[in-house]
Amino acid sequence: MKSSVITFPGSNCDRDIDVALNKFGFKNKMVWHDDNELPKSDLVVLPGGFSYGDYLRCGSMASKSKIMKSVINFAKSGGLVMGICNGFQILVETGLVPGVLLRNKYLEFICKNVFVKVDNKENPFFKNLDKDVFEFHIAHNEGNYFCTNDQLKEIEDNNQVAVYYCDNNGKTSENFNPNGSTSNIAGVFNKEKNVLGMMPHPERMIDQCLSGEDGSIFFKNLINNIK
Amino acid sequence: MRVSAIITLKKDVLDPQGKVIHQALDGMGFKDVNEVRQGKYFEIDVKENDPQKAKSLVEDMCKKLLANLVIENYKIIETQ
Amino acid sequence: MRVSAIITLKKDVLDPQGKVIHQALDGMGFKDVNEVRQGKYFEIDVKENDPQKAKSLVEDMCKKLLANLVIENYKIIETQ
Amino acid sequence: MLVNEKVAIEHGLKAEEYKKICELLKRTPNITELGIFSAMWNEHCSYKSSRLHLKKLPTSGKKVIQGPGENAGVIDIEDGDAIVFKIESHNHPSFIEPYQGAATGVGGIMRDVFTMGARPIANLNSIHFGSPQNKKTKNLLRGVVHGIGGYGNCMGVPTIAGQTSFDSSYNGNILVNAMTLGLVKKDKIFYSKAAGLDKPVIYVGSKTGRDGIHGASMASASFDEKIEEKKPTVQVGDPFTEKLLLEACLELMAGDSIIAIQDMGAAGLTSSSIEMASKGNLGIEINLNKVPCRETKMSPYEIMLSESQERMLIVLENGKEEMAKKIFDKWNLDFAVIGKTTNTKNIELFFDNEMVANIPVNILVENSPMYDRKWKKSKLPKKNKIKKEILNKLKIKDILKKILSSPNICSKEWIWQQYDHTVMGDTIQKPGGDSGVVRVHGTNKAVAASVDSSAVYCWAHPPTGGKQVVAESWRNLISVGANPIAITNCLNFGSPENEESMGEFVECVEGIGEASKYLNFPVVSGNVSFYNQTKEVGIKPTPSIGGVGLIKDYQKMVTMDFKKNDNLILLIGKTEGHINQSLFARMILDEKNGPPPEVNLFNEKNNGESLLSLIDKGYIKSAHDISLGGILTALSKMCIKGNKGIKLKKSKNLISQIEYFFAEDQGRYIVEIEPKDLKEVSKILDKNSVHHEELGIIIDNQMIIDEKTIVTIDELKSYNTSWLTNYMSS
Ligand SMILES: Nc1ncnc2c1ncn2[C@@H]1O[C@H](COP(=O)(O)OP(=O)(O)O)[C@@H](O)[C@H]1O
Ligand SMILES: [Mg+2]
Repeated sequence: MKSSVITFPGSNCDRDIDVALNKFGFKNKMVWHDDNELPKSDLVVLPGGFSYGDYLRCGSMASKSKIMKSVINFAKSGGLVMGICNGFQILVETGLVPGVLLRNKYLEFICKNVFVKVDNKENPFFKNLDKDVFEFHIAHNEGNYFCTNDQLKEIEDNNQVAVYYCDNNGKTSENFNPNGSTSNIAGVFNKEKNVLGMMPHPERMIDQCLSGEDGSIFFKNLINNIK
Repeated sequence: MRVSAIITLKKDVLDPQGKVIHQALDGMGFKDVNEVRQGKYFEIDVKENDPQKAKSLVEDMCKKLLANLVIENYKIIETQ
Repeated sequence: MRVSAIITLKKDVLDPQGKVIHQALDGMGFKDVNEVRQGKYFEIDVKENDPQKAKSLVEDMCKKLLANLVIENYKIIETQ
Repeated sequence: MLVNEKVAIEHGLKAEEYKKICELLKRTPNITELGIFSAMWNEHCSYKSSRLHLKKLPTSGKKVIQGPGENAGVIDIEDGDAIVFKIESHNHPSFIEPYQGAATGVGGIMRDVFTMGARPIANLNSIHFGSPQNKKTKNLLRGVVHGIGGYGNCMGVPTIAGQTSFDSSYNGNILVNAMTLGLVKKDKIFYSKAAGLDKPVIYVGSKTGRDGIHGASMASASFDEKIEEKKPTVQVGDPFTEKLLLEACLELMAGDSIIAIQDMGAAGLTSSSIEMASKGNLGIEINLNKVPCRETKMSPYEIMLSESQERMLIVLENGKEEMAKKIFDKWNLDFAVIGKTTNTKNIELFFDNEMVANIPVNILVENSPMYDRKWKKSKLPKKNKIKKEILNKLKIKDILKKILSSPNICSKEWIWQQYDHTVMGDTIQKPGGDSGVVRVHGTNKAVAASVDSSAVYCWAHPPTGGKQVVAESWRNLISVGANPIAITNCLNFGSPENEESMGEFVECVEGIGEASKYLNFPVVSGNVSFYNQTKEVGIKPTPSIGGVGLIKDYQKMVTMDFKKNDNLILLIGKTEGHINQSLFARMILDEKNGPPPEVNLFNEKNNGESLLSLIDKGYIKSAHDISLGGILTALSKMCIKGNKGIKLKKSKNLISQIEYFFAEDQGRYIVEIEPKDLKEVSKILDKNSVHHEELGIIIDNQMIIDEKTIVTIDELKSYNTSWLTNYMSS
């Protein structure tokens, strides 16, 4: 399975996701933001970091870079695209996934483990997972997912919410909302469910001696789904 | 010539920064505040010297990059 | 009443954001830009209804919290 | 502008120093030259008050590849790998503008490390604030933490450990010390020594602006009431550009075109160019019109003294300019050939086709002033006996509650949760343990690092305090199972012109030297920050020690959380009941006199090495060194982290229970072992003559101290976790 990770100026989780993808069997290629062409890929990942320093709005300038034209075309023709953290912010800026990401409620960067609940498995990312609650790591300053009530209804009706922040039993409540996100939303899909944006970093959870191994479960399942 | 643009969050969009600043002001003794909203301000020096053209150039920048029209409004406020 | 304040970086202070936005605009084809400087904008709704008093209240907020006078200037720009 | 003695004094030079400059030059310097002298001869760049004493520190050893004198120290971690590390202060700017001051401090230390060819792999910080009641403290703390996080997070380098303390002596002078570790291949280390004639001198990075002109002199001046006037000298950091600069430099370094490279830190282009020339025993010629400037009409004086951040100076091999330029273009950074190396041994500056400065390099460097400042010797304070009646009135649980929730002991999670501590995917011990630990990417090795200081001990008796900090750093590394290798030190003191402050400096350095020599824990880099004082009041002497150690097999790393019920808890090291200068004495008894605990280097070494061998053999399930707050504080932290309780045995020690639990005797650790290993562990410890005793066993939910004193783990947690969060949100 071939994957591509885009490096933007200021990306800093590009190596981490490269390590994770290769570890679970992808043949990964790093792609420079200023390139025009995307190599042939089964999965494109927009990594975490601070593209363009997070200046202006997170992800805004990266969303205008050359390679993004190809990424958008790839997504529109049904290709799998995943944006993690800053990658999610970039996806939001392109309009590929709905909503926006505002500053965290308490205006502080948060780096810690959280639990998220997957409740829609009818998609290539989560299909066949035999587990609903995952412990993932977050590290962000602007992960406060916001959308209007009408939008919220629409994305919920379309099953577009990918993951919710919750406790270790899968209970979602404001107490387990780390950043003020609307309805505890931690990640969303596009309508067609081939584009996923999420704040948590599964690539930081791929080894027991790091923050845990739930990321390993996610990636192993992902590559099996694509095969 | 210099053109300025102000970008503000739309009315129904949550403004976490404004809210925290409001609380901070309150804590400092500024009790008479109803609301604080934070926005962005840009001063852009363009080569264009015709005020009308310069403004519409900056308006174009707002639409294409500076503002996210899903949640933000922009206003071109002044030219010098 | 609503009072607005604009906070800008002092002239000689580096504006990393403005610099990068300038580069991005350039990359998008806006070639006629000499400089971009980014600032902050606040809209503050105060209980005070006398324009003069409202403005001086916001000025006080700028001095004490909103602006860091080490590197920034502030300007009260309008009252409605 | 005419130069005379008055102008020189306004530049922070002394009248005699100005006289010496005129004599050495055999003429009056022009204003640009005077600016250069003032920058090179201030305390920050010339170490004129400290040099004499720093010479006494042990700086070499089997594992030392590069000691002090370069941008950072370098140690060998085997297999061709090396670690580059250093700590640096950014105290004065952080007090004036906490966000930018702290951010540019972090940016500066990372540049020092990647200048040498190393990719930064971990950041640490040691931050000291005034009393929590002081009006400024909260905002300073918030600004500094945001600044450290803002820069480090954006760079994608994990912040893995640190230290935070509060003491009213920092009310007017906070301390912000930032430390970075980088990883490099031993044969790809870059140095700042220029070599060869007619080699192009290259400027890369951000443009030069008017920021921070005379920042280095500011770092060498104490605060007075005119502090407001000094404000514009603060620089703004641009971590995004630094990230690009890091990647571009590493890309260029992968080839073999660089002869020398030096970051532009304090005193910018001045000190970087002069340092490279001086080390290479060469001259450098620069055309200042070629320097990329952000502002129009910058004068030679301003260009030379600007402290704009995110810039580097490189001496390149001839003919490599095009190739190098391509790399910097790719990363959207400025690149300019601004001069060349010469055989004149002078620094020659041209502007608008005129020579605007011409100074022999050796005058600036070798002839820079060096002072043997007057200093006062300290006396070891008399022991302060504490009355039994007073102790008898106290309840252990009340004391424990007060100590665990005190600003200097409470959990610092509010701080480190704002630092990305897991980026790069190699952090195997996060903040909250005795040391931060990162794997050496792609290997089975890991590097541990810790930063420590004990201002109270140093204040009570500088030589003992100096020794103690080094020992504590050593213990923090041992506690995670790392072999301590070397240290870096950031020496934060008051004015060297004050005999008492100077005495504190001299004697702390003595203590540091003695301990690091004995423990074979050499000093490979460091930084001195004097003039941390407001009007006549100096800070408590605060040397911060950053220690680095190696774990050969990261699976053997130890953490401090208690692991399993029924496991035994052992105390390693002897408890004499030293209460003077302890947190208990200061907080509960309000007693500030007496000597700090004695540091017995033989015991330190013996206890530490014995513990390391137990760890290596796999006997140790958890470990924690005992520092501030004594045994019961250390036990509480282990319970909290492991979410386990303990049942303590009655101690056979003859001192009172309170002294036993809260004394701060040195050289001690608490460890967890399995019951079946007790015999073997005791045998090894006995053989090495290491004092040890059984403290108790691990149970669920509560800490049973004696029949009358039981504290639940939830209570311990709430004591420990709430203070800082509550303080910051009130
Ligand atoms: N400013 C900081 N940045 C990162 N981590 C910090 C900071 N301050 C404290 N910590 C972490 O909090 C924990 C407690 O610190 P400290 O009380 O100094 O530990 P110890 O007494 O064991 O040396 C340590 O793990 C330390 O790394
Ligand atoms: Mg410790």
